[in-house]
Amino acid sequence: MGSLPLFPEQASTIAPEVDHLLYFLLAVSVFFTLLIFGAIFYFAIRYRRRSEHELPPVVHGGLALEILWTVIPFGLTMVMFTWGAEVFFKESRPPDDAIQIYAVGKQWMWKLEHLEGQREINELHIPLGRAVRLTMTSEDAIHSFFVPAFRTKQDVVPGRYTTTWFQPTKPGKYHLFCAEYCGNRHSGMIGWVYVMEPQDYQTWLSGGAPEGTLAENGQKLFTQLACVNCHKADNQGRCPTLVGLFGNTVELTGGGKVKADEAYIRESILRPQAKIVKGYEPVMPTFQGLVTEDQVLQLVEYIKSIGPQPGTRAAPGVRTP
Amino acid sequence: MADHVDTLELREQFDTAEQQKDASTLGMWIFLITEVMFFGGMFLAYTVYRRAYPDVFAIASSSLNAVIGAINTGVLLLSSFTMVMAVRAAQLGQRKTIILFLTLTLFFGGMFLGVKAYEWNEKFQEHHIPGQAAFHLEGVAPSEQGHAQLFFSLYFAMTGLHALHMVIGVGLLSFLMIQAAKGTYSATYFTPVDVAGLYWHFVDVIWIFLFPLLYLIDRHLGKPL
Amino acid sequence: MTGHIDSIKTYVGVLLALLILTAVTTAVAYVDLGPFSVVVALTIAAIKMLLVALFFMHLRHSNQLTKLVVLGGLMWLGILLALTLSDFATRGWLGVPGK
Amino acid sequence: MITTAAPEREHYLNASYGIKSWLLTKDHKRIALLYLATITFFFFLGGAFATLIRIELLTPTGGIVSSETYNKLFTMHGVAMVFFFLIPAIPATLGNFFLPMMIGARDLAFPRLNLLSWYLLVIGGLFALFAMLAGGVDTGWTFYTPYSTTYSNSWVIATALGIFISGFSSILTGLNFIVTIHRMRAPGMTWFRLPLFVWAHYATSLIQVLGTPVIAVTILLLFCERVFHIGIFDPALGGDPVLFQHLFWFYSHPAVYIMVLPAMGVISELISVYSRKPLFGYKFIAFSSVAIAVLSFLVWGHHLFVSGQSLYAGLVFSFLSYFVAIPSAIKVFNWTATLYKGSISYDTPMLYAFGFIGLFTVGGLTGLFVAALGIDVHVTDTYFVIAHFHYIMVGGTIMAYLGGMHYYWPKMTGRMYPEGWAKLSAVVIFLGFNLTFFPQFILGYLGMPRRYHVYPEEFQVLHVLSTAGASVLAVGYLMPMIYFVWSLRYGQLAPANPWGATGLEWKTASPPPVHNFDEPPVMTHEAYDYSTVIQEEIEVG
Repeated sequence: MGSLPLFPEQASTIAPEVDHLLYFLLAVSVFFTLLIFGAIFYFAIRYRRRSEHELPPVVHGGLALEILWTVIPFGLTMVMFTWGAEVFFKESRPPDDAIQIYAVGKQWMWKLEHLEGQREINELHIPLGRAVRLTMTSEDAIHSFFVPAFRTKQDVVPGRYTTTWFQPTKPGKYHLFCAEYCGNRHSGMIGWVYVMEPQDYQTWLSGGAPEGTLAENGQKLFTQLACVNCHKADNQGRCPTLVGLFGNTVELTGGGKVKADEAYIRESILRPQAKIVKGYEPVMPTFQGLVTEDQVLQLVEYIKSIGPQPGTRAAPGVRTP
Repeated sequence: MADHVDTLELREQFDTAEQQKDASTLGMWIFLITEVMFFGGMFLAYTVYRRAYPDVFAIASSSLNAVIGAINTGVLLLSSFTMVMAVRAAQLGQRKTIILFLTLTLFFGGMFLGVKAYEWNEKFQEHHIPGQAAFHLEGVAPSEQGHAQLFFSLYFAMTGLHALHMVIGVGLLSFLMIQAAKGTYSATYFTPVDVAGLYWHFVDVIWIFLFPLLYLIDRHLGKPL
Repeated sequence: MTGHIDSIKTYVGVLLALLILTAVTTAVAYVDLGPFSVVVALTIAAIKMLLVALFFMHLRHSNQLTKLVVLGGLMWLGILLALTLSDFATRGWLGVPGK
Repeated sequence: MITTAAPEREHYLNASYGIKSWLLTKDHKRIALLYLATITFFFFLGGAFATLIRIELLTPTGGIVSSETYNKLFTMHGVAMVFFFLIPAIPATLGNFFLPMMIGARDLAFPRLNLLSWYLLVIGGLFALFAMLAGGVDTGWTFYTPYSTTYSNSWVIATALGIFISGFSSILTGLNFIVTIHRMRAPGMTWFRLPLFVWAHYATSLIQVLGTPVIAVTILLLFCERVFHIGIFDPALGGDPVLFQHLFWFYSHPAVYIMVLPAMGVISELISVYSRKPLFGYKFIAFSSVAIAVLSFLVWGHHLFVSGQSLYAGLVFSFLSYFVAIPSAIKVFNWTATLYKGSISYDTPMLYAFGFIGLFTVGGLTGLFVAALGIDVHVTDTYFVIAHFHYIMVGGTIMAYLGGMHYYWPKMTGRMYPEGWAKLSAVVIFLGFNLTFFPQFILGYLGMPRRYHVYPEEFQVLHVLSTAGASVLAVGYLMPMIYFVWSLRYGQLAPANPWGATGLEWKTASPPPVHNFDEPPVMTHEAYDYSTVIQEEIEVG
């Protein structure tokens, strides 16, 4: 079963402020809950029906009481509103000296790109004590960048940039969740935010992870671009499977055949409407402008690697989708 | 228990014909308010996107033929006039006049739908149908074609739903014609005609707003008529 | 409601007014009024709506409840438009993308 | 069919027999029973989905169903419960049955429209059911674009059409109620002599009529975007997915008041009858219902605080959201004040009323948490919000619905339910409910996101508690099904006024005749004047 935490860690400058507001609201709520529960139990027992034809005195109401329990709750709610708004202003405006990092939400991964060139997937390394500002967008559905320990959450909307910021106050490893339902592996779109001592962060920054092989990058791109969504290995998706495709001839709607060589694959990525495989709908979106040329090469390389190989398994290190 | 007679003039759940008439009229007005909110959702989308992409909306709006639109609006106003004359005839119990004006209303309604069909066909020729790969609006950059599609999505959604309401109206009026011919309506019982009239005038009011908002955006920019 | 029957003259007058206003709104659209063109177009449309509602839909002779229902409906449409635009109109005021 | 042992007195159940007498009935009482059957089916369908969800969440890795199936489970749980149970629940059953009787009318203003409303709900339900059986829909009951229009390849269209059609059932019922209350009150039945049940349904009908059409057009636009690719909300064309959320929540927040206002109406009746006292501040409770109906349309933006809505709109909506909390607080205080110096009996409906007030208070107060901008950023889309709205929907509406069903069962069927079993199931439901949903507040603040079927290990203990609670709750809900059906055959015969209530509906036989009253009723006394009832009881002896 493991541990049973009952309260989240406070790991950012805004966390204590949110929690103080929470304590205030908890206090008000506990007070009124006890008041109502207490009144009900007391009245229910004190004024229980004693005889079948008992007729209690008629009380129609009292204006004073009505005004009392309108003004007091209204006053309390206004305090809650102003305090909540103040915290919200702080949560919305990143300081000017914050570290700029870009985040791209994609079906089912977080891509984080540091200005220094580091690219991370589902992981974010940041230094202690420095404000970090994330400018985010989505490449497909709506996601939401949520770090409970920092008390911050911000939806990531396709076609627009949204911003969130936080200043970590405790080194450590904190959960990163996607908080807006985005499809099949929404609950898999999670990761970690590593808050490191400033000097460790510098060494990490200069280290930089080496790029993988073309096929590996292609395979990663293949999943990243959600090609796996439709081009399923078992041919169940809405599009033709690409396993064993490379080098064979393909029948097109409206007759005509074409050899599945690099040119065909490249054209199908950038202008999918040009040639449609027989029996399939032209549903594939164009990736024109979405993928750079070298990325297309990575994809081609990957599709080659899952093409028909004389007797050998798929290239080592490459999982079939 | 006095068993309650259940006739057209006085349904069993009502006590007086006046009560029944008030109930039907109130019921139709409340239904018209639900229709206001129904079209309201699309007016909201129109407002948001026109604010966001005013220029593209102006060019797209100029691609519509404003004169035909104006004439069509006139036709619909005429049908409203004949409808109210039919209601007036029903109030006076003049059976022949009801049928005359209902026929005229149906005629103008049909004319409006005919012109609408013509306009849509014209849009089809000019490849202004949103969602089609062949969509293209002249005078708009390729990257803006999407915004133009937004205009035409709204154009077809709003005029399409308006036309659907017209078709329902035509159905209603035809039913009234048959009933009127059978002499169902008299000076004491004409609620269905009155209520159908309210519906028809409402559909006209929707078009009164649709016409300027869709057809007449910044016409002064001198784009082709 | 049933008691009052309007004269044909009233209806014809209202019809003519509506047709004229349609012509006016079409013509005015070709005049460069800048931001006011929307205001003018909507005002004319509102006048036409009032004409149809008051005369053709007999709102003039209707009881208070019916008038209240009409007013309520238009107010709710106003709520939908105004509060949604409170979002779209104030985007970017904070200078932070997305807020 | 149900026969009473007493000499054969004609009433609405034995007036006619056969399928046609039910499927083509114009009697608001029979239509209410048709609705009762329909929504009970969907309640247990939705409940089944909920049980599977809770079982799946027992373990952090959630091995029982795949993620795709889990996504369909919570979506179908939401759709079945919200659109096919909670929204029709009290208005369509108790409202349909008792509203005409309470105002002394023979039927609703438009009986055939009422039957059409039931058919619309059934047809809509069949569409949704087809979608569930054919493969399910995995967009969440909120259908957010662009996932629902572009990326989901599940039965979105069939479900959306189902909701679109059942929406008109809600609109037409609202319209029917408003016209009935305005035009068909018995002589002497002034507005301030109306039972508060009627006021609550008047307010609910206002929301149904003004809000539902907006979700209808939203679904239509979603349909056009998904099928014809005309993109109103499609970001690729420059559309804005947040506009969909505005249109969706413009209806869906007032919809939560469609679900809870009728429950408040039932509670007003129960509190008054079982403390045998007129309600404290009748006018305040009546006007707070209408105030809730109006203010509920100004607050929907609190669902969009982190969705890309501008900061200043967030301020406006947070401020207005606190306004809508005040009338609910007034109601709770007035109910509690009614108990003061009353003559309180602990029949089952009163237990449900106590449960309602307690749980609705917790639900309402946690609403203040999510309305505060600062806290909502952290808790939105987490289990905190799930707990908040279940406290109001399950703790509130379903408790009141069961309370109302027990209270009106004698009048509807002429049979008394077994008091002992009923009390037991009320307590089981109260305990099971709290064990299910209170841990979710803690889970939510810890950061457990909603709609996750795989979660970090440290959340498991709380999830296990919640699942344990859910199984207790399931038992609690099954018990009434059993003893209600049992009571139809073996239950005690119910007198005309078993609870000593003052409403006109209790001044006619149980079950009532086809035209409700033997002679047209006249309202002669103020609302909730128990002196008149006690007098009769003493005379009858």
